[in-house]
Amino acid sequence: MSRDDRQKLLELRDLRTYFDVEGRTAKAVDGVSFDIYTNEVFGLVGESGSGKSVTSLSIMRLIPNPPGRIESGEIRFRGQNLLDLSFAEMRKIRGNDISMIFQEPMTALNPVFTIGYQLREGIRYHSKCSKAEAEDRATEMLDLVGIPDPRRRLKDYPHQFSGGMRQRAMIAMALSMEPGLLIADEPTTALDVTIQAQILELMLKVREKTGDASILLITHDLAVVAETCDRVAVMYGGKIQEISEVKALFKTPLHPYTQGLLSSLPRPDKQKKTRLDTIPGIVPSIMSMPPGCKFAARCPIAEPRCERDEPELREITPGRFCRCHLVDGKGGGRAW
Amino acid sequence: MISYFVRRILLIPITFMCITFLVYFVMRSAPGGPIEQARQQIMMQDGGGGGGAAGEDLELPQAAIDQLKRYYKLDKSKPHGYLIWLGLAPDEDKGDRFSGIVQGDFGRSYLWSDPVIETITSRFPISIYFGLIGYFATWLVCVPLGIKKALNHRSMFDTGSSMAVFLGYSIPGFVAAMILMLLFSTELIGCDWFPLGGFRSEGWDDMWAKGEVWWCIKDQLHHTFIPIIGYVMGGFATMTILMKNSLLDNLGADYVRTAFAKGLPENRVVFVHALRNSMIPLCVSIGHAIGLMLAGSFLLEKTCNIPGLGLLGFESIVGRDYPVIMGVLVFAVLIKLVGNILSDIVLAFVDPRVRFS
Amino acid sequence: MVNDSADFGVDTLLDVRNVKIHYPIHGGVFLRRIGEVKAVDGVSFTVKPGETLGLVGESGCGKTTMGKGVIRLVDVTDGEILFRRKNGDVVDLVGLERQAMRPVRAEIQMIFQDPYSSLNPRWSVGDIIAEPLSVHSPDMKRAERDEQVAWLLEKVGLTGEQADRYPHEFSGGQRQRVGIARALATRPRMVIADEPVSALDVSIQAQVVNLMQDLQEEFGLTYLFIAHDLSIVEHISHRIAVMYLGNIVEIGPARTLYEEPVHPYTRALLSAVPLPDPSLERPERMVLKGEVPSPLAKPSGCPFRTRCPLAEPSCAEEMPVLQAVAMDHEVACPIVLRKG
Amino acid sequence: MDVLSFLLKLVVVVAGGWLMTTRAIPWIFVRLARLVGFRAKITPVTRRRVDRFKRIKRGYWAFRLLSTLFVISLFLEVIVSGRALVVVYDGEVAFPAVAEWVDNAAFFTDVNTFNKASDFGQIGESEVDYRQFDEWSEDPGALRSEIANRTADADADAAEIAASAPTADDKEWKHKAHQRKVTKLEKRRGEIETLTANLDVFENGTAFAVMPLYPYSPSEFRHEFEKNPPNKPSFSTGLLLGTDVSGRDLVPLMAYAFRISLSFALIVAFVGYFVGIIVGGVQGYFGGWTDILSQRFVEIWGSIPFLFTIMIIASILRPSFLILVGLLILLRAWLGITYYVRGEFYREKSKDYVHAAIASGVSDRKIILKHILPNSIVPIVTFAPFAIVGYVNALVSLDFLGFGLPAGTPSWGGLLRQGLENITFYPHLVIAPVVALALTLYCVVMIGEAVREAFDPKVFSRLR
Repeated sequence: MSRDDRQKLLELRDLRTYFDVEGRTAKAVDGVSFDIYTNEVFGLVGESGSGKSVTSLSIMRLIPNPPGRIESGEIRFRGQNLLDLSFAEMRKIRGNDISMIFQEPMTALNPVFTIGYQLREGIRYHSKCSKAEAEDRATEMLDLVGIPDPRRRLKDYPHQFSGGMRQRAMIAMALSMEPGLLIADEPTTALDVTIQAQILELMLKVREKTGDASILLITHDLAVVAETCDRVAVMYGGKIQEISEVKALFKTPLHPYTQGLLSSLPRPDKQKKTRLDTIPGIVPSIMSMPPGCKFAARCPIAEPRCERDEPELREITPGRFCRCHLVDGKGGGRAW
Repeated sequence: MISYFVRRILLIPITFMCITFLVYFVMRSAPGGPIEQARQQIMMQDGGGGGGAAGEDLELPQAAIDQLKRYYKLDKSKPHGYLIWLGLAPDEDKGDRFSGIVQGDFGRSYLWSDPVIETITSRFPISIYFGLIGYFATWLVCVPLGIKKALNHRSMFDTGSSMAVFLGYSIPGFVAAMILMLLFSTELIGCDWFPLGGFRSEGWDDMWAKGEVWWCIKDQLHHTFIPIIGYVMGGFATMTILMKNSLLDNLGADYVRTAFAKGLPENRVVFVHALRNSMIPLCVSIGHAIGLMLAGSFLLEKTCNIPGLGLLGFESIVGRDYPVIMGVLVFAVLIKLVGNILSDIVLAFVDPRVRFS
Repeated sequence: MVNDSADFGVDTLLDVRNVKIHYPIHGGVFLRRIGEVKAVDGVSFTVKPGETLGLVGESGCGKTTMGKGVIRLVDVTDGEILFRRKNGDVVDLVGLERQAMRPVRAEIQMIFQDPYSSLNPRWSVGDIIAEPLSVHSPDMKRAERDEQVAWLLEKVGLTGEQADRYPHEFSGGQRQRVGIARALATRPRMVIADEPVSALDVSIQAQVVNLMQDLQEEFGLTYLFIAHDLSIVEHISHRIAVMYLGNIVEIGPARTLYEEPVHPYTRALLSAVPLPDPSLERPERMVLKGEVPSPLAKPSGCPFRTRCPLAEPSCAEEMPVLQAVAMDHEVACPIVLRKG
Repeated sequence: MDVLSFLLKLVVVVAGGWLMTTRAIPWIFVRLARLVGFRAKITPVTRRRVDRFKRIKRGYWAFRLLSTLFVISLFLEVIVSGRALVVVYDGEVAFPAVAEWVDNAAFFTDVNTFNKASDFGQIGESEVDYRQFDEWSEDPGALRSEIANRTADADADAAEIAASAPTADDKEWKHKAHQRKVTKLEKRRGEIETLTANLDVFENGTAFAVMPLYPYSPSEFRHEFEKNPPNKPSFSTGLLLGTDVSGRDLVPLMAYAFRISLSFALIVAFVGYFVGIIVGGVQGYFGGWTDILSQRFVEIWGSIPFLFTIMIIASILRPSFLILVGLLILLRAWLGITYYVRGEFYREKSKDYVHAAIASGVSDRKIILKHILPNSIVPIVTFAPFAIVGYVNALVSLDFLGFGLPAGTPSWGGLLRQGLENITFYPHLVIAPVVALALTLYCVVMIGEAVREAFDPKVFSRLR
């Protein structure tokens, strides 16, 4: 299926989300644009402070205000700009058309209500069904996410669940209304590898069963992206640096940052290197971003103009975008 | 969890004995005990207070002193006397029966010669009346105010009401009652609306007997108003700020974001999810409030001349009425200990996470 | 000094023998001891000078507790931890009194996971690095100490001028460098690195790993490298021990363990690790059922049997012991060994 | 002249207090801390908090105001007192107010503050009437008219005595009585002569006195008014706040009560925190059975109804200032903070920087003092102002009930007690202490709130 046959589910256009911190403005998300098609898993990778989580919260319009605000941009979901909606209309979208799961399964559930209550609550709010129907649906969802004895476990409180089970409950909650888009914000970061494998597998499996939601997977782990995503966007310094099909990205990363990131990962499957390749320097502070390319200071191939002028996000080859002055698409990408 | 509560309840008698023994010990060791008291009374009667130095032992016959000593168990060692008082050692005067606190025998008051237990139980409901109304009135004021302050954090309303709350914090309850009495019970500003202290008017019981129910209720409320404001003032600043901060903390919690992400409306998120959590520390305050109720009552009952347990305690100390002092102490300690456990029970009830261990 | 140092190999730096670390649990009306958490339950391994032993496992498997037990940050319930000091003496760290432990502490140091909480926020970086020096060489002159601090800072890739700054002025990776400098201040022989890079960004992880390798070469350090990230452990370690619920289930050379894992848990763990290469054809993923049981209610016999695809009734009967399958490679699973 | 000198004194007092508070005392504290072995160096974290505190204007100015007032109040003996700062009389020099200050400050020694009246141009063996001395030295005319009055009185008495002089046939007792009168008159004549002789000294300027800002002591009774005390406040009599039931001026009473209340609360809070931090720190750091047992003890101790117990003990002991401080510390002040410190020590102890210190072989004492304490003590600071409010109120309550400081000690609670008894007719006895108490505590609460805000700024981020 070529990508033009597919419908755009979510289109981000030049999204800017700023935070006012002690009289200064932190441009956490600074002009982010990308599209998510129906029925795809889209990865958004970046290091801490790159703005990936803020991007996802902006889509849900869950930016805490103050200090944060969505400055400008468009978030088109099925053609409708979410930023134009009233709060009441937005609420109909949240949990129903777009739902979200969070990083910390320990704190993301309300400790004083039962799992069942929290599951039913969303179901009843959106579908206006009876309590018994909601209960049945909740049981069904818990069963689907692989929690044994779901009807009894509905009566449990979150603290009686382990971390992995809580994340399962969160997934059940998020998918109970068969949303078009599931945003998963670092869903496995707090979990162990074996549990991470379970949860990732579950997410993909359950969305197929509930109605083929697209998934926006936010993570810092390139390996997770490689295993689960169809397409990926790499963020750095509040901006998208590269968008690509996953396979292409891992085969020939274009942006120097992506290249550096990939080569700095230890690869047990490859011949052992004595030393890892590194990206020198430190991640720039969100409070004081350089004017030019955000990566220029750490970039091995930076030229003087990189520090001065911000490069545009250009389509290098069809479907591949890169924000770099020095990538021309004719083999500019260095295969590693 | 059950073993936790069993442990707590087992600790009550231990705590109780430690405290009462401490006070018993202090009072037995102190000068000016009952013998001195009786001696002075006799001197007052005999010499009309004329030049009788307290040091002269001649005025009280040795036999009488011995009798008094025997009566007050001063001839026993302190631990022995304490055990008799507690009812864990036989009392010779009562035919070697065990008769003490454990059996509900608190002795007789020096001042009124009534059984202490009767005096206390007749006064206790009055303290409870003010304490409970005061506590619930505090809730009625603090919870809505705290919520509104939290939702309008750093607004004009928040800052302005904070000023008032802090003023309330810096004035103790009995002082506030005194100010109110000055303003509304005297002719100072021409608003002589409320009575100057007292629990009820003089003829209340007669009117009640006559069936003047409305008059009685009105009179009672009339007398209740100023002390209750005093009670509320005593705790409302702490509680309002606790409510506000607790709600603010919870509104920033992750689960609130989850609730919004489910598409719930703001009211539901704030008033169901966040509020339910932020009530936990307030509910736990109930035990402390019960303890404070009594501490506050010493001052407020003195100020407003309400014949409750606090005033009884005060009068008994002034009159060196040891059986009553000990009786009030027993009550105060028990109330406090029960209050602590009550707090734990409430906490276990409102917070499903709590598993005492 | 220990008497039985005879069987302490000449080429061994650290010999952990059947170490148990249990935490009592009190309960009931009178707070009696009603049970215990067996965080580490009979662990043995040796570390040679200059090598890196990786210790991997999921959270709650006892790997951090084991590391802290070696450096006596937690009390060891039972077992021996033999350590060869610089002067050649062999000491049992478990039996040492506080005072006697003190000089040994200069020779074993630790790097911590969280670069934020591992540096005292109220101390300048210079003071933080100088503290171990002031404990172990109290006679050192102020100027000399400052010189040492500056030298250490440069060794870990910072500058001497940064000694006056406070931790919050540094990024996570830089703080971790400070932590490493502090650990190196007393010139230890052995460094216990407790998840030193897992809190860092990907692009910073590689820097710190390289730094640690460089320092190992320069100072002849021996690492006990604790981590949950298998690929990093594999990269830095010479040998790897896999822990599950307080026991070592497999120990062997890094490469062997990665390429030919024997124990079913090791295999499951490895297959759960996502690889940063979508084009790679990977064998059937072995997703483990369920979760790690609570160490409070450890299963009888083999702790892994509740999730093990190969479990047999006999597994419940006794705790499997480590058995050699090859040179330097031991596995605690009789089923696998029997099946070959 | 009068107003001018008053203003001058006021400026000196305020400026002196300000300098002491903002410059001298911080300097001394830092020196002392360094002497004891603390770095007393402000870390950037603290710096940020202090800056944030300074930005909260209400709290910051309340702090400046209250600290300055308190520092000034430490020198009340030379500011509000019936004794002169300096008296010079014909070569005699004395500093009675200063001596009194030294006497009170150095309570362990006895400094002589007594100056005999006859040594300073006045009559009698009692203490100098400094206000009168000051009046005379400023305006010898006052002395002259005093002499004139006395002479006139004496003359009138002389005439009367002469008129009623007994004759020879009067009884002996009459003679004796007459003789007594004559002797008395002679003595008075002698006094007048002395005064007249002293007139010189006052006139040629070798006698002068500097009186404190407000020249009345809290222990003096102002009986110069016709009405029986209490006197209501009025401008015409110069009694700005009136007098209490025994006739003591309320202005010095308020001022001294301010000092007593605040120092009481500060000492209780400081010592209480000290003890509480030690107990809580030991519990939290060492844990185990030490912790369990001492926690039970703390729990039992905390169940003592402390107000009632202090009342009982006070009714027997009649406590002094120090005993009351001790009782409050013992029964209450150290308790609350132990829970907090214990928790804080538990939390800090499990942080890796402490583990790193242990792993480096740092001693327990150093870990507690140099690592954990500085990191856990800072939040404690935020409780201190509220604790101080509590202890001021505790003292007021005890004084109000009559179980506080010894009778006669200037105290707000004692005045409130008088006020309650006279609420209908003498409202000033309620209003004055209430206003003083409320203003003081309001400042403390403002400080507390600003400190809390500076250390732990709460944010409300709205989601919708």
